[in-house]
Amino acid sequence: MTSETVNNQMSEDDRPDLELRNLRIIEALIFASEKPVAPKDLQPYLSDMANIEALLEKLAKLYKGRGVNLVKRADEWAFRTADDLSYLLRKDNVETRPLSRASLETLSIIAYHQPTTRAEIEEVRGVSAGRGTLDILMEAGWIKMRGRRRTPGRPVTYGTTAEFLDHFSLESLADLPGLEELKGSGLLSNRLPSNLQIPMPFDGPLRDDEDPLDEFDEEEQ
Amino acid sequence: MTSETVNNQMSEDDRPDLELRNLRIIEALIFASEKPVAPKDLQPYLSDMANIEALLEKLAKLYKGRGVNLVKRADEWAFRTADDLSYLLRKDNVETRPLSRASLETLSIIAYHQPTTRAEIEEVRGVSAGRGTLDILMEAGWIKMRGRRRTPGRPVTYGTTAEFLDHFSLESLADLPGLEELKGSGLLSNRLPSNLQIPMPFDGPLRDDEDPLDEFDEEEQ
Amino acid sequence: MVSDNKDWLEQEQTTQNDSGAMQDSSVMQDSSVMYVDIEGYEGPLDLLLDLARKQKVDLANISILALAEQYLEFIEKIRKSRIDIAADYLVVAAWLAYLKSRLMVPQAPSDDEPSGEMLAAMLQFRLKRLEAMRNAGDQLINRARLGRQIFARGAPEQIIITNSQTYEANLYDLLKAYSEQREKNIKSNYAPKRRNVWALQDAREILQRLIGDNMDWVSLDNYLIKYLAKEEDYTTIIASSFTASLELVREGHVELKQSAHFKPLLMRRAKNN
Repeated sequence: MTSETVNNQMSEDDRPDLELRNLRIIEALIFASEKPVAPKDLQPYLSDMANIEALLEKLAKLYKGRGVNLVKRADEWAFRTADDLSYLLRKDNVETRPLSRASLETLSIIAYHQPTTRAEIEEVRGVSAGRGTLDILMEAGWIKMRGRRRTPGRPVTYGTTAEFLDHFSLESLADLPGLEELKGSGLLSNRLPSNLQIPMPFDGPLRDDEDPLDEFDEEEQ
Repeated sequence: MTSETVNNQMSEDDRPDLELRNLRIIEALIFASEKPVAPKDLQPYLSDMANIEALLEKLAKLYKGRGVNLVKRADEWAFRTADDLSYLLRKDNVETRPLSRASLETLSIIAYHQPTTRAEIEEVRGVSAGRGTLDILMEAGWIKMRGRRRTPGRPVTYGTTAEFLDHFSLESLADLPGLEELKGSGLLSNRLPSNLQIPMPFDGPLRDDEDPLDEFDEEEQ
Repeated sequence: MVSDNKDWLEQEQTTQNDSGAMQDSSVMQDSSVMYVDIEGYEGPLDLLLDLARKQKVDLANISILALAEQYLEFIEKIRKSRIDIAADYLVVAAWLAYLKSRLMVPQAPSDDEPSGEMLAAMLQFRLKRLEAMRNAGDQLINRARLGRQIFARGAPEQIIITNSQTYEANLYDLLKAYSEQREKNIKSNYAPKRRNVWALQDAREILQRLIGDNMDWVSLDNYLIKYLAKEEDYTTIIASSFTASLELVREGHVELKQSAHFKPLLMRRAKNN
């Protein structure tokens, strides 16, 4: 990239400023790299006479005893947490996965339309909900079964949980932006029919048209 | 998990071994993370009497002049490659979607005038905000809805995020380029300069004339 | 004071024609039509700023009167060539025509309306502010940015310092997912009709922009009609802007007054707003 045009009559060792510069560059490149870095990949960035191996050893020494070490793995170099601190990383080794599109859509409908039934969710989404989406949302702790709607079939009603509010930093459901806000932020287009409404979500106690869940519901799910 | 069972009769300052240990832990935790880390997230790993801010400052000093620096972004800390090496590390092929002029203009208005409303942004630009300016900026994670202004209509107020600071290498809003000059020229005001107080961009907690995002949504729907 | 704006327009005409010719030769066939890429502007203020820059003086020293005339002439030419112009541009034309009249007619002592100088200063301020914000944006985007010149740890090690959430989603994604679904459903059975009517919302926004920061009485209806209306639209414009202004009064945004029946309707921004 940028080539060093230093007239390198002297050995590197006699040029502490150059050495420092090389060390800094190596440090930055290895830090920013997604994979361990081979010395030859560092070459183009360094001054012509740089002794890469020596520089790497020097840098490794500098990091020795620190919280992070520069380590060599099969001729390639990487920064790693010091062995004796690796417990820090094991502490909470939970994998964080982004919510799937389908789950996100389902969650958003439940959030706005609650208390709502599976059939109602499917009506808004226009596709039938796989069993998996509701399960995932329950597992995440973001939705719960509230009760049963007093209509034929007695479908289960769903609503969001306190963890849901917590995760999305909402103080209450009222914090969900309304129609005008969604339009104002550009999320909804302004060319919507005037009769489009966004329901007022409700997570209070069971409503008149809801019955409590009975004991078999858990298994049924 | 592993709790420090140090009998802390002495002050931390008298325990260089403890301090070193704390420094190493902070180093490891921040180094391992891609995103800035809040001091409160470090707390549980450190000894009870640790002065986190002082330790962070010390670590930052240690890394000063190196290829990788410990930097402060809003109130969080992260390791980042040194900015004087930026010309060397420059990656031009990461161009995702270049920011449109409208979006960039909107972003700078929000950054310098925050907290600000959509109507105020439109007033500065002299044109109504099309779809895809505010929401692109929200999608990028650079701006967020803060609250509602206590004026008729209770418009939503927008402000910048911590990611915004991180992305543009700003420690705080006070580092916005040209801020002092703009302040001096009165151009951050909504009105023609008079003897009015000149507002400064502000991303702290809700102000007196802002309400949290709530209540009104209910009435609206 | 305004003698040179004609030169500028002619000059503009030829250069615009040149660039038009490169893009589309059919435009050239009618060489009397000025080729204007109004799409290239980010709204009327942007156009004004561009015109102001062509005065080649510091924004603090531009002639606002000349600028207003250049703008009006510009809009007039485009309208003659029957190019559709967004309402935003016409609103500003209306305002500038008003400004021009205030600047050219001496102010009577009893006059309640703002002085031309005051309006001109306001416009100048807005141009300066827009330019400042634009420059600030350029400076921002040219900073060393994360992921381009400044880098985070390339291979972060998996630790969860915060809580152990199994799934990640943010509020923005949630709102976006919801909006998209609601909108998708509508599109399937809703085809908006194109009506030649000023929506109340449009009228409202236009009025608000027109009134802007004015703390003094402004009479706008004449200008609105002259610049915004084709003859067949008079009714809807008057109806919508009148209704919208009432709404704005009710919400406390503006005040209205009329000295007698059929006198012009004056409005201004409400004092305590």
